[in-house]
Amino acid sequence: MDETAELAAFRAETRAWLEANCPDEMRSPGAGDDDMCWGGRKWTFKSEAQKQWLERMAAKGWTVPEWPQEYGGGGLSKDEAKILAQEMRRIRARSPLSSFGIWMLGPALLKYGNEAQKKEHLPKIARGEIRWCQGYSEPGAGSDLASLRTSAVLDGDEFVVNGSKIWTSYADKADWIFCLVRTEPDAPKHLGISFLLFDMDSPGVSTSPIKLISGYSPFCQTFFDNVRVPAENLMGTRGKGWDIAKYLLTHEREMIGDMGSPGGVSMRDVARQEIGTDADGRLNDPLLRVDVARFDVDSYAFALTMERVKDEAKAGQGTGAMSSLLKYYGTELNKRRQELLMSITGSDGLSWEGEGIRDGALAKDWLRSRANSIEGGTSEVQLNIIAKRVLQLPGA
Amino acid sequence: MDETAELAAFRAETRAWLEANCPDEMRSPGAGDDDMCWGGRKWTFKSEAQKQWLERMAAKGWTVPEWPQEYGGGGLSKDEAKILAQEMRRIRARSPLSSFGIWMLGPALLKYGNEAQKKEHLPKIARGEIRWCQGYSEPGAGSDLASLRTSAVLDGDEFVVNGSKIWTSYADKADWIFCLVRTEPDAPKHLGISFLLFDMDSPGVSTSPIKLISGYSPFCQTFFDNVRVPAENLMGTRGKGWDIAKYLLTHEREMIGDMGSPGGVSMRDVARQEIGTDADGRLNDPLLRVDVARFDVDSYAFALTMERVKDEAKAGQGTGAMSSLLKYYGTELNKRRQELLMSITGSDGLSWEGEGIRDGALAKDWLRSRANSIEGGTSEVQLNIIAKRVLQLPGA
Amino acid sequence: MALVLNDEQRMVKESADGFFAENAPVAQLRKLRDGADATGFDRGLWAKMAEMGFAGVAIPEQFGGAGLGMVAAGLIQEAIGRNLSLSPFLSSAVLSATAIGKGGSEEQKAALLPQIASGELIVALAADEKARHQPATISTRAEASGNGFRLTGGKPFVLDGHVADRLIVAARTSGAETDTAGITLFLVDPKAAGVSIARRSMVDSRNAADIGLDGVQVDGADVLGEIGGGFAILEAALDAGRACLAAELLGVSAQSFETTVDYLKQRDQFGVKIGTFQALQHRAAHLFCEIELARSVTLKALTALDEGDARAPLFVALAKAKTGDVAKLATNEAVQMHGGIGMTDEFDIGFYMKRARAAAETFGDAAFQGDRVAQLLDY
Amino acid sequence: MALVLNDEQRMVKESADGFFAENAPVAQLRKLRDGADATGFDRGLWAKMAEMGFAGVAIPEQFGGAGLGMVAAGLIQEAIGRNLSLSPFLSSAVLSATAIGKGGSEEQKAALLPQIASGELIVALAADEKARHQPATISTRAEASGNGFRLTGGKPFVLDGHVADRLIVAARTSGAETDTAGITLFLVDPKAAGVSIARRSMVDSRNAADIGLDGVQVDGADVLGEIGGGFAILEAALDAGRACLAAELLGVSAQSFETTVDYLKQRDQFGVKIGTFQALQHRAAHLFCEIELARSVTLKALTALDEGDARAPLFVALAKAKTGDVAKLATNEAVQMHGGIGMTDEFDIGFYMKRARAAAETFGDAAFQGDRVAQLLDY
Repeated sequence: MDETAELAAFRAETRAWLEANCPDEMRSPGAGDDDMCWGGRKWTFKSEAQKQWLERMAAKGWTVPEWPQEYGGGGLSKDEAKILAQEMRRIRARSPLSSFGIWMLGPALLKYGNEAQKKEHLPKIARGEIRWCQGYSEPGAGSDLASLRTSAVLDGDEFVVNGSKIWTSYADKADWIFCLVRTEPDAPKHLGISFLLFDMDSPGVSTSPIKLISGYSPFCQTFFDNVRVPAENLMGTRGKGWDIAKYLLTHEREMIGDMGSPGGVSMRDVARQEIGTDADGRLNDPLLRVDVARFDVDSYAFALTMERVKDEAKAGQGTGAMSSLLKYYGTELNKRRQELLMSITGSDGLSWEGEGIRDGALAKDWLRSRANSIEGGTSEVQLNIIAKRVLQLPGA
Repeated sequence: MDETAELAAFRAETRAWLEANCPDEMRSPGAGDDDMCWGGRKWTFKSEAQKQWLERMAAKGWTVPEWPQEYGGGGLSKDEAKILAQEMRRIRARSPLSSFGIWMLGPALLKYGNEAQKKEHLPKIARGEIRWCQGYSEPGAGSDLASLRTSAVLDGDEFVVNGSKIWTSYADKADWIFCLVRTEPDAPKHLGISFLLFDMDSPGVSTSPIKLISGYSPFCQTFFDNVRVPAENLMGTRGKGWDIAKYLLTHEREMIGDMGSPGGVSMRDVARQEIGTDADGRLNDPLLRVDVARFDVDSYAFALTMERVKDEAKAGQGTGAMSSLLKYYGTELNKRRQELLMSITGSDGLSWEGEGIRDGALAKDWLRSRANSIEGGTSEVQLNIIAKRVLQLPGA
Repeated sequence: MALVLNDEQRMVKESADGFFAENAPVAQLRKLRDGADATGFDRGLWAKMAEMGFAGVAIPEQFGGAGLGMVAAGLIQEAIGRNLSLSPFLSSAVLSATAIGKGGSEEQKAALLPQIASGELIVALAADEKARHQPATISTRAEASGNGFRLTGGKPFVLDGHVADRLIVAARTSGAETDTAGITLFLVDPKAAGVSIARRSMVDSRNAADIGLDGVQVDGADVLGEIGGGFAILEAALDAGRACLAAELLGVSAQSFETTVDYLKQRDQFGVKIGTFQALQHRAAHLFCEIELARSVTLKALTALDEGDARAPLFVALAKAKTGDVAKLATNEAVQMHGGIGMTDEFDIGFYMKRARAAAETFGDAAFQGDRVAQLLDY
Repeated sequence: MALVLNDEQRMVKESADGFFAENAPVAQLRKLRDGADATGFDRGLWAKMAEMGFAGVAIPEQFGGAGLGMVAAGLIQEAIGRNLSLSPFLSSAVLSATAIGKGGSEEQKAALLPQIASGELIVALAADEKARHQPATISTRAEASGNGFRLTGGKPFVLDGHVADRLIVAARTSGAETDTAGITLFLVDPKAAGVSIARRSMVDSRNAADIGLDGVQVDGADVLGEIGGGFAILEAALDAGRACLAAELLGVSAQSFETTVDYLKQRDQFGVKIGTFQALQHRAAHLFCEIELARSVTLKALTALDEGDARAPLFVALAKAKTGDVAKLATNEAVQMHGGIGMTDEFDIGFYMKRARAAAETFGDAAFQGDRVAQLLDY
């Protein structure tokens, strides 16, 4: 495929800039969560290189390459952004900034926020100055997100927020929250919801971490006790917050769905090592070999479906109906993957803590994966969505 | 287990009688449907031995050993009947008579019929003089049996029957039908149903065979055009026919559920022969070996469940809730069994007709098995029943 | 190459979808079956398929074909799957054309490929000897004799073997029964002395024949490819066939599924549409996902063959495994959700179930392909 | 023997169900885990279990036990599974008691079995050396030395190895690494010179230890059974253990299932009880069937052991395979149907999921047992 002269020039410049500006320590895949840079007021950089890399990328707007320059973005075209991503992969450059602000709030702000809100929040997200968390789920609500009860009552030019949110990732480390609240208690349940942005340092906000079956987690429960939020922090139309929520949920589904694709620990490598192979190179356990092969069939088919969906979207042929498929199948597949890894590793995998190489990591990943088909809309909800929107079955 | 002197004597007598009276040709398992004796007005015995065997057994009442003698039965106790069955198995004696009259109508008559009806019908069933068929399902009704529309309108001392039944096995060979009809068109749907018995030779009755995907089948569609049925042929209470239907459906479920147990063609034998084994005796196809082993796990567990259910019933511990389980799991297992046999036999199994040893029988069995989870209450209906009656889930 | 159809391929798809729905719907299969037709397909249809350029879709333009490659061939076979259309497309235009294109001399290609593309010549591939696919297990012997060979052995279940004008026969010139080396392909005239052909009736009403070879004399010029080097050609032909079968299975699945979803929307039971039952909704939604996965991996396999991607055999194995399982699930769910009516011969869905199983079995079922996946991925 | 409990067994069941629910509920497991208790179980509970006759349930009366057999032992372990109770029941009262009963001399039985039955002596079985169960793969060497042997090797993941008063160690006196012949069992004092013991923390909070043997000297009198004939004893012990694990898995499944059905009846979502959703109803009904099947095959396995049925190893393999799969399904469905709350450590269901997987793995998972089924049925 021939690149236009302009794009070729952009590629050359980008490559040169990255070579000059990406610190060596940032040129390797990080070892997981701990090597990610999340930014925010409370952030402590893990290294000088991490700080430098964020600052340099943010200065060019390349933490959010496609956002407009006026909001701290790089103003790149789709093609340019793709080239930047390719060139970063080429030198194995880490992402300079991980952020719910970038992944979730930013796109919603660009679509639903007013000019003042965009000007205020987007540049701080782009520079990693403010770290955001998401306030959606509530205790007892589960899949029925719209049944939320956290209330926001207008008192003068402030909303007074009372209630509680659950499953707020990193709420204890975040600076601000984007939060679904009920402003019209008497309206039908989907119509009384609004979308509020506020500072987690506001008086009346407190958080408490949640311990999962897999151990400590980034999840928190968050409590609001007469928190006063300026009225101008309402995003979008009052009572129409559910539209923004649906928009964001589609985003989230796609992110979580990504997990079933081949990647991470290679199951085949683990299997060869743990089970051993015979003279013909076949795994010594024929039953597990079958399970791995069957998993590979579905895993490749799923990864190729993600590829096809992206290609179709690029070609303008997307049906838009695939995010539930990817969420449902991807998370179920990841659970199967973790189950299979546990079977392959036997009692090694069952170790919880201790001196073993894996140090309980396998078991924790396995347990953590069980939540994939619950969070971000359960598998059952995704199947309901497919039945209704794609298949248009009656009563779905 | 010690047998009482009485039972021991019964066993000795029975053994001697069987030795003297069971013709040699009747001492081998028949080769399927063609070797069964169904009786009835239109019946042609396949051999003199078949005729003799039926007549001798019927004379003792042993076609229906536990029915009262006054109705043509043997009047045996449970223990005696068990001994008779054991002794018949010992010499591999065939069943003298296959009959929906024995399996289905008889028990219902004994429970719901009036004295005149019992006297009239039971002895003829016991002697194989009248062959019965079952008129339950209707075209378009499917699982929703109670939505039946065949009407029976009282006109003087006769009901006039109009409508149509489907899936009536051997309707074209049967002499009489036991039939669900709607006598109260304005009552709630379960309350307007009655249970009628009538002669298939009555004017206005016609039948038409149904061809299945597996080929010709015993199933027919049956049409009723102003068929006049004496009012005394109503069995049980008018409008309460649904109770009899439910009683009979439970029976049918248990009969069909039996099919998942190991038996018939041994899958292991077929697999060894078709796939071959290696030096260690393992099947040459490791993936199919896994599938056979997994099938065996479920198949044994199911067969043992049937055994346990019977043992519990004998011990008076039965819960009565198991017939749906047996129907559901047994038929699904049988489908899996047939699928697996097809996989094992490859293109041999795909042969339809011709000179091959199997002559399309495998493919036909496979196709026929697909109906198991539909007939006698679909798998979905059985799961609904379990959810409602056993688990008592709300709204089930 | 992106996993989307290009303009040319979209045109092929549109014309194939329209063509088979109009000219070879399920009703035609039913008629041929009920009439126990001796040919087993409509020669008029096959002539029309050739006119449409379908018979030569994957044959290079220099040999009279359309040169559109395997993605296009797969789209045609997907439409065949949707309509259960009968023709020698798979055996002649895919399997044999690929074998000749890969292994044939310039003379053989020039002599045979244009005739295949025009539909005049039907060539069938006689490879397998076992009821379960084991392509390297070949006992048919080819012994040197005169300026050629004498072939002795048997080939059961040869697709379209009863109507073929030419056979490609895999025979052993050396090696033990299961060696991949030592297999040689021969072009054999079915009318030659010593060839016996017995038609087989199959569950899916497809056409197959048992072919006997009793000292059949062939010329040195009838060797396709190198002596002893036939297995690589065979594998190429089989992979083309498997990928197209995957596409057919995709068509079978999609059509069965759509028919079922329509039925769920119109069938009343217990006073409501059965499509309102959540248990059925979830099963249908799951099946929708499975069919989409089958679609992706099939397109990848066909694309990889067109691109000469070294991983093509892996993608083909993945596609054949996945589509075989999905088609079985789709047709089984279709029959179950249709209830009694789905079991009757009068209703079409049974034909789809029969074809799904047969096509899933042909050239390796999910067990065979899974083993192949494991081998290709080195475990 | 019919597949129903006799009066004696029903009494055992009632007393076990009541005992563990009252004395060792999940809360106790949680407390022991959170406190990182060094023993890993409550010694007071174990003493009470001995008083109840549980520790000696399967030990013959002549050696101080109750002589009630494996069905009774299974009922106790099923109650353990329902409550996730922690104790050395499996390792000492089942595995070790069976090994000593089967292989021990009269002196050894008289010395050890009464003490096991009274709960005073905890004996652990140190057999496996691989992360995945391969009972014949033994590299630990036993070399003749003085009037006895010197043992050198390692045993990872020995159940209750850190609290055992005596170890039964499988070591190789002859043969290659995977031979079943040449394995000998030894009674080893964990305090002997050369024995090292390191506790392992496991996902299910069960107690295990890695045991090192560095030239440990044992006496000729410490040999259990014949020299080189240890494998048959080991298999008997393992089959007893597998059958009891099947019973435990059944208890885990049934308890998880009942908790979930209760939740379906009380949890509101979208304005209705979630138990009204037909998709969940069907999944629950299916799971009910699976658990009933698991119950039947488990009872058969235990019964067959008690009857000395030659097919006992087959039934044990079937039971372990079935219950392992069913328990994983039951606990996974439980977590999924509970939603977010099921994922929190605060809620008990996660403990069941962890135990289900560990118990399914112990002494052979469904893959191992399936292979064994195939071998025992000769295919």
